[in-house]
Amino acid sequence: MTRKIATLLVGLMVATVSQALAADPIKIGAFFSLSGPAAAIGTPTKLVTMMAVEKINKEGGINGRPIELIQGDAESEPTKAVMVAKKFINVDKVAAIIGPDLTDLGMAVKKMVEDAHIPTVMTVGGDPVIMSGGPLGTCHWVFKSPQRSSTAVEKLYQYLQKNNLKKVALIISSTTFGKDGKTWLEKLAPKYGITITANESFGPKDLDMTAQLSKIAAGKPDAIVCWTTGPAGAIVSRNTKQLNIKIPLFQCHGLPDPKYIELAGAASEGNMMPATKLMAWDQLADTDPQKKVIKEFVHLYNDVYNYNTQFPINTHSGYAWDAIHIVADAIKKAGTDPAKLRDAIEQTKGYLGVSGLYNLTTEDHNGLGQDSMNMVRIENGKWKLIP
Amino acid sequence: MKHYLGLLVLAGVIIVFPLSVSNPYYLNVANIIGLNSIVVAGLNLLIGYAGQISLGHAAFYGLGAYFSGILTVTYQVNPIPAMLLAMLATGLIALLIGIPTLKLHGHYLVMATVGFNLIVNIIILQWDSVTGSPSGFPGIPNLKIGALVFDTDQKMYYLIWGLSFLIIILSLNLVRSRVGRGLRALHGSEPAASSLGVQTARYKVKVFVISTMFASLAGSLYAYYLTFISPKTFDIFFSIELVTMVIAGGIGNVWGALLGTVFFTTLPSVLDVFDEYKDIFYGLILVVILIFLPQGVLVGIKEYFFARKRSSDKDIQADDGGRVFSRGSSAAFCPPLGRISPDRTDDGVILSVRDVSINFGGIMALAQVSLDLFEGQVTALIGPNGAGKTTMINVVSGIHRPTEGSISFFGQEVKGKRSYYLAGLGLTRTFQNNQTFSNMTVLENVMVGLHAKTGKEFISSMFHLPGTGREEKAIEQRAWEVLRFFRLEDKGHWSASALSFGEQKRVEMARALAPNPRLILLDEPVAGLNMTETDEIAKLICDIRNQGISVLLVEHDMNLVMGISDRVVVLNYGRKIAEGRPQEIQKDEAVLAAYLGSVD
Amino acid sequence: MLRVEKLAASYGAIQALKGVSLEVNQGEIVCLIGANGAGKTTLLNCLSGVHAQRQGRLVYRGQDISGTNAQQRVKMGIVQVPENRQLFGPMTVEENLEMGAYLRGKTGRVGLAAEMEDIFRRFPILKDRRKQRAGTLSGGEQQMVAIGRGLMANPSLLLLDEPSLGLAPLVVKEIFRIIKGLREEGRTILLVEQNALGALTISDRAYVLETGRVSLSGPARDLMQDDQVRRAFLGQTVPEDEKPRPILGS
Amino acid sequence: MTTWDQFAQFVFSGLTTGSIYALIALGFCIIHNSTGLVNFTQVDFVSLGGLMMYTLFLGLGLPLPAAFVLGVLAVTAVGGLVERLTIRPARSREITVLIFITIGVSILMRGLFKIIWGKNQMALPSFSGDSPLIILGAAVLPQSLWIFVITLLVVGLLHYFFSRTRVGKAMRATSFNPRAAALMGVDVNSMILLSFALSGGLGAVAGILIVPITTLSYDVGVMLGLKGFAAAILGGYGNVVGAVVGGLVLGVLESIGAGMITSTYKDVIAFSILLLILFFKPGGLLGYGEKQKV
Repeated sequence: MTRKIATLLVGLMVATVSQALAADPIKIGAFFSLSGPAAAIGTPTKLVTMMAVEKINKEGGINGRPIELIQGDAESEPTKAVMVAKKFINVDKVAAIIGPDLTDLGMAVKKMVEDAHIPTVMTVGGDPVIMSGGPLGTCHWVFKSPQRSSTAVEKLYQYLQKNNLKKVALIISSTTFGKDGKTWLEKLAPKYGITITANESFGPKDLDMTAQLSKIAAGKPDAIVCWTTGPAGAIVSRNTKQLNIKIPLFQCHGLPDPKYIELAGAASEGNMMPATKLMAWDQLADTDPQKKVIKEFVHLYNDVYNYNTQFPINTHSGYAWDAIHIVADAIKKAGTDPAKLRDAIEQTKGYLGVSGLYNLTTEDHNGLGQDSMNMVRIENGKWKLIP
Repeated sequence: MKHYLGLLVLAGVIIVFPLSVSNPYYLNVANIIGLNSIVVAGLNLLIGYAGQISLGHAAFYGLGAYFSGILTVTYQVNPIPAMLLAMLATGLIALLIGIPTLKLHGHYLVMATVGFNLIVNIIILQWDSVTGSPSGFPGIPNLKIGALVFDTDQKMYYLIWGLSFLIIILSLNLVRSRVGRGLRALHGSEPAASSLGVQTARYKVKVFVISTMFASLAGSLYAYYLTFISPKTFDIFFSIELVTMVIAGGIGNVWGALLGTVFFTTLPSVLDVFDEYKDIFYGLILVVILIFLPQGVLVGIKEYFFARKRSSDKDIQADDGGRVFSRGSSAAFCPPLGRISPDRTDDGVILSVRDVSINFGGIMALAQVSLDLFEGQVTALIGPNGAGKTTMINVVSGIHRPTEGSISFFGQEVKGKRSYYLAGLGLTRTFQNNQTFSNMTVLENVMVGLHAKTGKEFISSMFHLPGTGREEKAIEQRAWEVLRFFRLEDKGHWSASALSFGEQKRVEMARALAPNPRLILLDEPVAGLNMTETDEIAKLICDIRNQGISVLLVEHDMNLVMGISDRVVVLNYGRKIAEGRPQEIQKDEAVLAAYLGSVD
Repeated sequence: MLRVEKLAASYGAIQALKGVSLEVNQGEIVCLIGANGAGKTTLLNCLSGVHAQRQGRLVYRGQDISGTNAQQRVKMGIVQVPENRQLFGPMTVEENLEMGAYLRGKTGRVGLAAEMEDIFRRFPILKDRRKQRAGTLSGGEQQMVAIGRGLMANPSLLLLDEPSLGLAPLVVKEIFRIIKGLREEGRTILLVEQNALGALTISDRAYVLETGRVSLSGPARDLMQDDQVRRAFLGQTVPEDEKPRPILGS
Repeated sequence: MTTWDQFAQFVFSGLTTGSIYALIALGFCIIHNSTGLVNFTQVDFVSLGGLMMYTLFLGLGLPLPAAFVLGVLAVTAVGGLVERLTIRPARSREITVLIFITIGVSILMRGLFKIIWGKNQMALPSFSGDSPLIILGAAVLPQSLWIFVITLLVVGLLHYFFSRTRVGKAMRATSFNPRAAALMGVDVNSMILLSFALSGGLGAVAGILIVPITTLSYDVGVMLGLKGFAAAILGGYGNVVGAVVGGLVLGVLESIGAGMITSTYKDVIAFSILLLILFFKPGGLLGYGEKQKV
C-alpha cells in the first residue's frame, strides 16, 4: 500500500515537473490484462510501462514533450480489449498504443487499429498479430516486441540438433499460446531433422499431468518439450520428477521466471529453455552491448521501483519497456503524425533493448533475431547460460 | 398500454443516442450492450417465464458466432443465410440437449448446462482445423446486405439495436400472448398450468430453443461486428454474467432485464476508476442489490419511488370465542336443476372410475375404488383426513397414474393421460392449496383457463400473425364474461396476489370454468373461507351445475356438502365405504364411525 | 397452567385464528376438536413458538411467554408432538428419540440410558426397532416414536396434534390408552383431534374450534352428548320434510 | 513402464485429485442439505485455505500442524461470516436470488484475496518432501498419501460428527425436517450458520492439501470448485456418501480419459459422461437427490 502511494506520489511529481517542462503531452494508450486469468502477466507489464514512461519524462520527454500514459484494463477478454482500444482511439485520441498482452486479445483489436491507422506495439507471444494475408488481414500498423514463437522454437531446435536429440515428445497447454507454439514446433521439426513422437496436451488449470507424461515416457523419446505459460509448466516439471523420468525436459521461452523455480522446486533442476538475455544477464560477457541496457533496467526495476517484491524479473519483463522505447524513439524522429510515426517504427534499426537488438523491416514487424535469445538451464536453483 | 409507451421511449432513445453521441467508442459500448440484450431477452424468457436456469447460454452465443464465422469464411456462404443457418443449427442442438436436460430440476439442470458450456468451449478450443487459427478465428467479413456493408460502429449500431428492439417486441408479444400466459402459468404453478391445458414439458423445451436461437443471432452479429472470435468470450463466466443481468435486472420482466443488461455491461468499465479494487466493488454492488432488491433493480426503483401500501393495515378483529353456538354456514340448497334432466342414470355417466388402486411407497392410497359421475350432478367425495380424496382427484385429473384399474371419460379411456390432455377433453380442476398464478393479473389467470380452447402457438404469438389478435380478443372477452359471472370484473386488472384468500379461490374456479368444461373437480373450494364467502361459493357451485357442468367436490365443510350435493361418496383408508344421497350418508353407521371415531 | 387469551394468527392470506381463548389446568387432558381448517394446528404451532402470533397473550405458569422463542418454550416444558409424526425419516429410532432430548444437552446411549429405557418400557416394540430407520416403521410405530420423542424432552405440558391420524382403529385405541397413561403420571396434555368421540372419551374438558373461533366448550362428557359436535363434523341435518331433488336411484 | 504400471499411475493420480473433489463436494452437500443452495463461495473457501496456509506457514513461520489447524479454523470462521452477513439478511428466500448472492460474494472475496495476496503464483512446500514412493508400479507423491489419509480422516470425523454427536445429529435432523427440528428446540438458524462454517473448513482442508501439488494463486479454487460441484452432482446432490464417491469417480475418470483415450478432450469425456449419467439417472449415482429434500 505504502509502495503504491509512493509510486503515485512520484508519478504526480513527475507529472508536475513535466507539465512545467512543456505543455501538450503526447498521449500513448497502454492496456493489459489487469484482471481475469492473465492478471499476473498484465499487471507487471503495466508497471514496467509506467516505469519506462517516467524515465523518459524525467529525461525531458520526447523533443520536450512529456508522454501521457492512458491506462486500460483488457480483463483477459477479447470483447473488453476491443472496447478499451476503441476508447483509446476515439475518446483519448492517442498517438500510439502499447499492448495488449495476450495473443487472442491482440487478434481481436488488430483489424480495428489497422482500420483506424494507429501504430500499435503489442506485447503478445503469438505471431499471427504481425502476419498478414487471408483471414489474418493486413499487417501495416501492428508491431510486437516479444520474440516470435518461431524464433524460440528455432533456438530450441538448434540446441536439440547440436546435442543429437532427435525424437521429441510434445506436451502442450491447450491455450492460444500453447497452440501457437505447437504449430511452429511441428512446422520446423523437419528442418532440424527432428521427429515428433508424441503429442499430448493439458488444460492451463490442470492439477496433474502424470497421465500424459507416463504415456510419453512409454514412448522413450530423446527429449520432452513442454509449451505453456503459468504454473502448469511447473506441474509438468514436478510430475516428470515424480515419475522418475530421466529424459531431459525443455520448457518454452514463456517460462524463464524465478517463479518457475519457486513453483517447481527441486524438480526444476536441469530443466532447459530458451530465454531472453534478461534471465542470466550477469553472466553475459562484458562485451555484450546489451549488458549495460539490462543493468540499468534491472536497477530501476529492483532498486528504485521495488517491483521485484511482488513480481520478480522474468523473461517477459523487458517487452513493455522495449515497446515504449521503440515508439518514443520513432516519435522523436517523425513526430506524432500516424503515417510518419508508423514508418519510423518500421524503420527502427539497431535499437538496443532489454529483450534484444531490434531491427525492424517491412516484412518483420518484430525485429528480433535468434541472437536475442539464449538457452538457459536451471542449476542449483539459479539460471545458468548454456554456452 | 404501458408497453407501447415503453417501446416508444426505447425507440426514441435508440434513434436519438447516435445523433447526440457520435463518438465510435460510446457506440461500441452501446453495441456490446445491444448484443448482450438480445441474449438476455431470450434468457429472461427462459428464467422468468419458464422458470428454468441455464448457465450455458454463452455456449449458444459462441455456437452462433462460430457457425457464422466458419460458414462465411471457410464455406463462402453469404452472411445473412449463414446467420440463419447458424440459428437453425443452434436451435437443433438446443433441442437435442433440451429434451433430456429440461427433465432435470434445480441444481441438476444448472450443472447440465454448465457441463454443456465447458464441452462446447473445449471443442472450440481444440478443434483448431475447423475453428480457426490457434489464437482465435480471424478474418470474418463485415455483414453485407446488397451494397450496404455494415463496417462502422454506427451502421452496426442501427442493425444491432434494430434487432434488439425487434426481439424486445417479440418477447413482449410472446409474454402477452396465450403462449406467454401459459409460460408464466407454468412458472407460477406447473400442475395448475397443466390442468388448464398447458403442455408444460413441450413449452419448456420450446422456450429453451427460442432463447438459444436469440443467443445464436447475437453471437453471429458479434462475429460480423468484431470480425474476430476466440473461445474465451464464450466461457461459463460469461454465462454467469448473463444470468446475473437477468436476475439483478428483474426476473421475468422484459424491461428489467434490459436495465440489468445496460447496468452490468457498463459496470466494469465504470469501475475501472477503482483500479485494483474493481472486483471488490463489482461483487459488493451485486450482493447489495440482491440482498435489498431481490426482485431486481427495476422493481426496486419502482417500489422506492411509489412506496406501496403494505397489507399491514389489515386489522384483526378478535372477538370472544366462548359458548356462542355458531350458526353454521347457511348454504342455500340448490334450486331445481336447469336444462339437464337429473333422472338419467347409466347413459348419463360421464366419468367412470373402475377398480382404481394406487400405492405410494407401499402404502395403499386407493384400493379398488369405483366411482361414477353423472352428467349435470354435483358429486361430493368425503372422508376423514388421509382417506384418499385428494389422491382420487389427482388420479382423475391425470396427475397420478393409477397402479391398476381404468378411468373413462365420455367413453374414452383416459388412464395415464396427462392433465393438459384431459383439459382439452373438457376436464378441469381447482386445487386444495391455492394455486392462483400470483405472478399474473386476475384477468390473465382466467385467460390461461382458455388455453386448451385456443390454439395460437409460439410463432403466431411472437410475430403477431393474422388471427392472433382476433383470438386474443375472443379470449379476453370470454374471460371478462366469466369474471362477471364470478363478480370479479372490477378486479380484473389487479394482481392475483393482491386479492383476499376467498377471492383467490373464486379466481381459481373462474379459471377452471372459463373453457366451459364438461366436468370440473373442486378440491376443498371453501377451506379457509368465512361463512359469507362459503355461501357465495355454494351458490356458484349450484349455478355451475345449473349450466350443465358436472362437479366433483371434495370438501370438509359438511354443511356445504350436504346442502348442495346430489350424491355423496365416502372414502376411508382408501376404500369406498358408502355412497348415496346426503340424507342417507348422514345416517350411515359406517360413515359415523369413520368420522366420529368409536366410543369404546 | 396455561391460559390463552384472544390469540389471533394468520397463515398466509388466511386468518387462521380469530381470537381464541382457552385454559389448560395442571394434570388435565384438554381436547381441542374441530374439522379440517378450523385452526387447530396453527394454535399448537403458536403455543410452540414456531408460528408467529399476531395478537393475544399466552400465560404459562403465571408468566407471559408471548415473546419467547421455540427453544425457550421447549426448555419450559411445552413440547409438541406434531401432526403426521414429522419424524426424521432417514435417522434411526434411537436417534429420533435422542433428538427429543436435544435441549437437555445429553447425548448418546450412555447419557440418556435411563430415559431411553423408560420409553422402551412404554413402547416395547420400539426396543426391537431401535436401529431401524424411522421412516421404515409402520404408522402406529411411527406415532409411538413421535410421542416417545416428545417425552424425551421431559415435558410438563404435552401438545399432541392428531395422534390418531391415519392409524388403524386398533392402533388408535392403543394410542389413546397411552395418552391416558401419561395423564395418570401427572402430565398435562392438550390434545388436538379429529377423532372427536375417541378424544372426548379420554379427555377432562374440551373446546370445539370452528373456522378460527371457539364455538363451544365444556366438560368432555357433556360435549359427547351435544348435537353441536356432530354438526361440526357432519354438517346440518338435511331436513327430510323438505322434499329433496330427485336423486339417482331413489 | 508397463501398461499395468501406467494404469496404476492413472488410478493413483485420479484418486489424488478425486479426493480433493470429494472434500469440496462435501462442502457443497452440507450447505445444500441445510439450505437448498448451491454455495459458490465454496470455491473461495478452497483458495482461502491455501492462502492462509501460505501466510501462516511461510509468512509467519508457524509449525506445519499449527498452521494447518489455524488455517482451517480461520476459513471456518469466514464461512460462518458469509452466512451471517449475506445469506441471513437477504430479503428474499428465493433460491435463485440466494445463489447469485453467493456468486456476488465469491467475486468480492476473490477481489479481496487479490489485493491481500497479490496476483502472482505462489508455492507451498509439500508436507513431507517430494521423493515419490513406488506403489503397485505407480510413482506416488508423499503429498498424495497425505491427501488420502487426511481425506479419510475428515470423512471419518464427519461421519462421527453426524452420527454420534448431539449437534451433528441435530444438523442432520434439520436437513431432513427443519420444522420438526425446531419443535425439538433446535435453533435452525444456528444449524445453517454451522453448515456454512463446516463447509468453509472442508474447503480449507482441500485447499491446503492440494496447493503443494498445484501451486497457489488467489483463484486456485475456481476450477477445483467447479469440478467439486460436478462431483457432488455426479454422486447425487445432497448425498454425503455420493459426494465422496462422485469425487473419486470424477478424478479417476479424468485421469484415465487423459491417459488412455485423449488428453486433449479429457474434460469433454468427463463432462459428457456426467451429462449422460444425469440424463439416464437424473438423481446422480447414489442420488435420492431432489426427492429427499421435498
